[in-house]
Amino acid sequence: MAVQKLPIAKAINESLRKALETDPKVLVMGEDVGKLGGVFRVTDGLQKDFGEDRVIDTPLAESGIVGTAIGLALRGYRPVVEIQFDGFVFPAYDQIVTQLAKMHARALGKVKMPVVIRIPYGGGIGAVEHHSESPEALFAHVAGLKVVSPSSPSDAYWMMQQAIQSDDPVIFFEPKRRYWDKGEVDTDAIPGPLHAARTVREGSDLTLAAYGPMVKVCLEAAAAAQDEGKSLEVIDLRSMSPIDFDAVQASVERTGRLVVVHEAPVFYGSGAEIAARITERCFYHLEAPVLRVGGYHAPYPPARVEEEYLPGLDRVLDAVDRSLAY
Amino acid sequence: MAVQKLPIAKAINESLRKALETDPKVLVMGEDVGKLGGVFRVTDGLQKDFGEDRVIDTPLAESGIVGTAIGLALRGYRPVVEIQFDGFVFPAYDQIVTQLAKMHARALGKVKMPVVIRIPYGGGIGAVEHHSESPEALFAHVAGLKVVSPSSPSDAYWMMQQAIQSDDPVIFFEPKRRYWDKGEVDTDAIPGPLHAARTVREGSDLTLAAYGPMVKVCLEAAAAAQDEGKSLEVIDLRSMSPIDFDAVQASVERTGRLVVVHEAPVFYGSGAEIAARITERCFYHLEAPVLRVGGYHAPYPPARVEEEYLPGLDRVLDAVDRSLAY
Amino acid sequence: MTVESTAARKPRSSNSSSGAGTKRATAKKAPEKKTPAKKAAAKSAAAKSAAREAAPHDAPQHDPELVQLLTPEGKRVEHPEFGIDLTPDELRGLYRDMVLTRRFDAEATSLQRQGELGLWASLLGQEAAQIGSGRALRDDDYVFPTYREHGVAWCRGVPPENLLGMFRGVNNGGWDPNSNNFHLYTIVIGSQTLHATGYAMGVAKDGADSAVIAYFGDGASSQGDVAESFTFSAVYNAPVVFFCQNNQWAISEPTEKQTRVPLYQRARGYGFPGIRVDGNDVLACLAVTKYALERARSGEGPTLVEAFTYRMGAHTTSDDPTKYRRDEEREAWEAKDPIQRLRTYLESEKIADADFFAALDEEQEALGKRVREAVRSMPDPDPMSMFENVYADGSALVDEERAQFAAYQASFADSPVAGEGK
Amino acid sequence: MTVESTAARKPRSSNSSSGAGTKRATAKKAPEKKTPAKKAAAKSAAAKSAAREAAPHDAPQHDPELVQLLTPEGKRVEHPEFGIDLTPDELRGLYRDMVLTRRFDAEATSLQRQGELGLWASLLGQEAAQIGSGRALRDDDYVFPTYREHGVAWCRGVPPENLLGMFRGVNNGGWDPNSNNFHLYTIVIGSQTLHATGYAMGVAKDGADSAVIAYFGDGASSQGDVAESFTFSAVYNAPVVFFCQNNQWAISEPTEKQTRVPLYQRARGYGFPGIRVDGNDVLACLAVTKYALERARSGEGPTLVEAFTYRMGAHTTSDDPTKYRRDEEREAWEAKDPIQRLRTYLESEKIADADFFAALDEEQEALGKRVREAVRSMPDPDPMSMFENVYADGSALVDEERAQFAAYQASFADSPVAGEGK
Ligand SMILES: Cc1ncc(C[n+]2csc(CCOP(=O)(O)OP(=O)(O)O)c2C)c(N)n1
Ligand SMILES: Cc1ncc(C[n+]2csc(CCOP(=O)(O)OP(=O)(O)O)c2C)c(N)n1
Ligand SMILES: [Mg+2]
Ligand SMILES: [Mg+2]
Repeated sequence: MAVQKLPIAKAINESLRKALETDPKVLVMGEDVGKLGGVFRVTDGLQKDFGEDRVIDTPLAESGIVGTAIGLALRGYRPVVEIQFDGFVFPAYDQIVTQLAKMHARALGKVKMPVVIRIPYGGGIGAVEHHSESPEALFAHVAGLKVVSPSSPSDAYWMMQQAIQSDDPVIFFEPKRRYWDKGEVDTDAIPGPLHAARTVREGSDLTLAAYGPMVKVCLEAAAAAQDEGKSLEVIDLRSMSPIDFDAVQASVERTGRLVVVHEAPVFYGSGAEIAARITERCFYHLEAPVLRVGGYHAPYPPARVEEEYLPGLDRVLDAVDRSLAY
Repeated sequence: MAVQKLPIAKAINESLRKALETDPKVLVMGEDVGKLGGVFRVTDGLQKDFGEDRVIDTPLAESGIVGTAIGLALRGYRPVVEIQFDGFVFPAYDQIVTQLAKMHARALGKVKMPVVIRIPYGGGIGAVEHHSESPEALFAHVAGLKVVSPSSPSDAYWMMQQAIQSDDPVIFFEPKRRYWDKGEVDTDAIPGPLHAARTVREGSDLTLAAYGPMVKVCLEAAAAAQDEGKSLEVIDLRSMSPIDFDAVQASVERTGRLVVVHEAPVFYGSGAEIAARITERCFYHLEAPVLRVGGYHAPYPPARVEEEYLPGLDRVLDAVDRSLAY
Repeated sequence: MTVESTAARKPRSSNSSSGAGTKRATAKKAPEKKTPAKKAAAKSAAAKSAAREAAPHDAPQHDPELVQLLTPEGKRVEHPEFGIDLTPDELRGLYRDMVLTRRFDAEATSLQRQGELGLWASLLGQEAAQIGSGRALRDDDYVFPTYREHGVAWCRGVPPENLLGMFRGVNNGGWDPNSNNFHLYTIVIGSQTLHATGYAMGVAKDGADSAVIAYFGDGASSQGDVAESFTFSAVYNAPVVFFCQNNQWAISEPTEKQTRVPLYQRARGYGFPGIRVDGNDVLACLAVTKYALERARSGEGPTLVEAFTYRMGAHTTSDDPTKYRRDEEREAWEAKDPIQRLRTYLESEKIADADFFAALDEEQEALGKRVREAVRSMPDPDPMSMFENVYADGSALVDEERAQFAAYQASFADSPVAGEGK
Repeated sequence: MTVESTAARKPRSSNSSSGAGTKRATAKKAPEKKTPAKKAAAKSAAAKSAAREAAPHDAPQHDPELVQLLTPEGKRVEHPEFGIDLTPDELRGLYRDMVLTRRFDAEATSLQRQGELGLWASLLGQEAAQIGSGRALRDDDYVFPTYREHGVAWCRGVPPENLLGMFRGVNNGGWDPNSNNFHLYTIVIGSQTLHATGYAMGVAKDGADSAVIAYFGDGASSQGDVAESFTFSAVYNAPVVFFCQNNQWAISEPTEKQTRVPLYQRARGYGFPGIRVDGNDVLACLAVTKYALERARSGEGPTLVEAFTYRMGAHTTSDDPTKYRRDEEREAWEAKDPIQRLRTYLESEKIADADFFAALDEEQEALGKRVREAVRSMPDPDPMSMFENVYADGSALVDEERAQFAAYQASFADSPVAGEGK
């Protein structure tokens, strides 16, 4: 009844709709979010139903979008901001890092910053420059921000609900190449905590940890590995800040091996933090060093080579083999 | 003769002067770099001697400063840009990340981006908000940028020379609380490579790796530890991107233990990358997990608690003890 | 829909639940609200008289003058301030440029449909703005384009096929900017205006009398970077022309979402002139741009040119304009087509004959063919090229990753499956 | 040095090695260059006539009018557009506000010298701009200050000692913004203008008739964020007043490094009015700000007010203005002191008598004492407070680090040395 089969984009759309319906303080704002419904149609139909005062086409200026969202939050609104593509968040970076992230602490808790920043991110869609990046580490390093990414329609729906309900700023990374992947969404469910990881496949030989678009790749890798007799556990981290280290630790204590997979460059990426912290927590459990599979230290390449840049099944399995070889 | 005893600020000043003298294409630009000589006097006297066309007071707009520096570089100039304080680099972040870092690759090598961005960084000077931060990880994660930090007057002089000579953009983090620390500078020396780490103290029980302002803390910790009979090796990384992993690996292969120290928050900080990579390289050599000492996941605190936030002697020694306890 | 239509201005009262206008103005010009709002304003002595510095928005709205030298009907008209005197050859040249640019653009659009390009940003409708301004340039001038300046690229002599590389996905910029003094396409909106300003500061430092031109759109006018480029160029008196193609739309947003007064007026508050030109009139665009470039050359600093034009097509091939704009608007602009009006003029003045048009048709076909062939034969990049040009001076990190990648690739040498799963 | 002096404009010739002016204009107004530059400009037909939209910079430079109601000599004058009618009580109140604000400021400066504060940013000289605008506000209006609006804070009823916390280093903002509708000090230049705009958008959405005021400096006018706040506020017709205190300096940079035309003119190009007011005239600042606030309330959208004033002291206690400006400049401005001129007026008009001034002197002393004592008794924060308020909803990561820190602190419990080395 309340269970529908939806693609991720539509699940987010439904979640925004629900929030707009439930709380008159919720606003949706960004470039082209109105009539067009966003370049990915994630906000499709919302302006029509909630009006231009609640679903707001903004001037083309990301710092202005986030800066005014902060002001709106100070006035009691709960803006959900869309950044059109990952590569276009940087003009807003100053407002996000120096203002949005720090305002609550600066005010000694007297003001809250319930702002969600939605960013379609990641590659694999054959796009031009700036449309395929994974800048999550650049936000996760900054205290005061929470950083999450769903990998399924159900999480897309519920994590968006929770992000909007959160009194903290949440950077909500949407795996754009999975926008059209379908899955069941139970809009009556009782969701788990926003920042908890989830074991999406159980296994005993090695743990794969990923989030967003890479969860699917890891599940495929685990399926392929099974054919070769290897039992891989797959953890969907869901949150890059904070990270549910307890869940990863518990898994690694059983498997003894961890491979972290993300699209972002490995160098200074989230895999580094996970490797460092899990190695500290599981020093005597690890049979192999934590290995990382991710992007290279190079600008995201042109579309016709992106498949070589992005972690895929083979590169994950290669890392699995290297880990198991220890 | 060519050896002078100089504080770090003056060593950078001399290095800029040398560059302005030697290469007519070198420019110095930023807020208050002219008559005032910068808020730390690092550019003192340069405008007087080289004129307003080469030492340029800019409008108060960091994106504009970096953006026009990119244009000047395209025209064949070699701008050395000053950002007044660490916390004020973010308005320029978009230009740095999406333009400066990627221009050379975007042009398939046809254009070069010899731009140095000087950023006085770090805490410990009792300053107000935004004046004490260590955002190096936010630049090191970005391909196309090089990120360095000197810890001594000699390095300050020579690394600045090399940064200006580099055809790549270099983010040059200046340890502001060490600006007045004196040391010998040999302006006739032949410097080593810009991105090589340097062992600043030899030891056998454990390796401390640091850069910029934390090198001094580590040296003091090593001296204190010696009294307790512990022999610590101290490596000054000097470069946060790339990182001289070979040097760290060689040391850790001997000592079996590594503690990384930086002021920046530990979470997603440079220590994570070093821990991850060194654990991978030295898996069988490590007697203990790589430990990290750094800032907390919190906004840089008000000055009257900053000493508790900043890694100091005691916190380093605490980590050393914990490592040795494995 | 024109930029002059005012943004909605509802007077607010404390009891009303409706907020200040975020409503997009309708196509018709909203009548100026003359009655003072209920609340106090009118009562205060100060408010009784209009502020001297009141915005044009508040002042009686006389239509901002559009510099025009050739009417939509193809009639040559004079403008009191901007004149131009062109030879028949030059006039035919401008026509040829526009026609070939449009043909190239159409070819690219169809190559995208055929899957040869991943995306295409068409300049359809903006040929006059681009060819007029592009032909105003000297060789030693320098151009900073957005991603849509295919016509300007044409004027600079950039081989058209080179523009397609990034849209095909084989590179992120397929030409040497210094070969034609035409910088790479810039996708991050507004960034290039600062590069242009910096470059112009360098030109001035060199004592050269070249000029720089920065292209940007109506949407881009909202970016802080564009404002900062106005500030820097004014303060340093940099020889730069800001050429804004106001094509009425930033993807789905009409210009009212970026400004409530005509964009050319923006410049004045930064201390330099702004001129609005009929962006579908190639002669006017040429004349006005030449004027602005001469100002730059002679040390008078920046100028903003707003070319009032129209994006006839979709934003890009990924866009669906039926979601947000009416056909009638496009149709109204078709009557102002930049190519047709010049053709009418050339024909009525007998500057070009049937042979000329026939030869041009052939040239079009040849260009289309050349572009098609060039695109189809563009090889995919070598994967190893990912690691090239990250740094000019090299990097140990890149070397390490390149070596790992090479080893990984080599590990598939004997395996039948060499690709990556998805 | 005034903002009207033009930025240097050297005509460039291709042989000259000197670039376009980056030279700071001298204090004297440079004569306008009337002779055309050697190069082609003058030859082009277009250049023969001045562009209609030429900048005021190029137009004959008539002194932009400064709204003034009280001359530096303390004479009350009328302004054709802005009038004000105040009771003796109100006039004495403004005087008192300015005097006490200055006293508080002086106290803070000396507390910094005594090591009680790490830094202080003095408002000396800007009292009229701040008190005039601050007293124009209603309780339900909302203020977004920079870091120097101590006078405005005073008008809002923020206890002055609360302003000192961040300068002492015990917090990063020591008051609840919503208690007095006075937002926290913002150090990153220009950011708050966007917050103000967003807040004002919210006010409009709520249908309230409150207004919002954003303070910023002449230096800040160059930041992209400020330009974006102009764009957003104009497009959404937000009820916000942009109050720019042009105190002639951004640390060591004179206003010519930010603009070559008067700053109030900036607004027009965004579609709303800009007004320049004598920033040392508290009556004029009050009248003009009231006018701008009423515009906001009644749905007419944003206004830019440029208060032309002077930073009498150093930028902050860390600054040494002798490095970059001459004493004479300061002395010239002393003659325009905002407090003295109102005192002259009050005395000459017999609005205040010796008793009033004597009582105020006592009040000053009491305020000084209260501030000194409050500061000296401000405790250092508990180190554990670092971990508070990072998140409203808490965070496992912060909890983990807090626990580690607590354990680490506890490990010193029996050790004699509890601090950190440096
Ligand atoms: C910083 C940034 N934000 C968003 C985008 C996405 N985007 C690409 S084009 C465009 C609209 C640009 O409109 P305009 O400046 O009028 O130029 P036009 O496309 O009409 O030529 C947007 C929002 C971008 N490229 N860069
Ligand atoms: C983004 C940013 N860049 C640089 C600084 C350093 N800084 C602090 S105050 C200041 C000058 C501000 O001048 P103005 O806006 O005129 O204000 P005033 O200090 O004169 O009141 C500068 C450059 C900063 N705080 N923020
Ligand atoms: Mg447009
Ligand atoms: Mg100032």
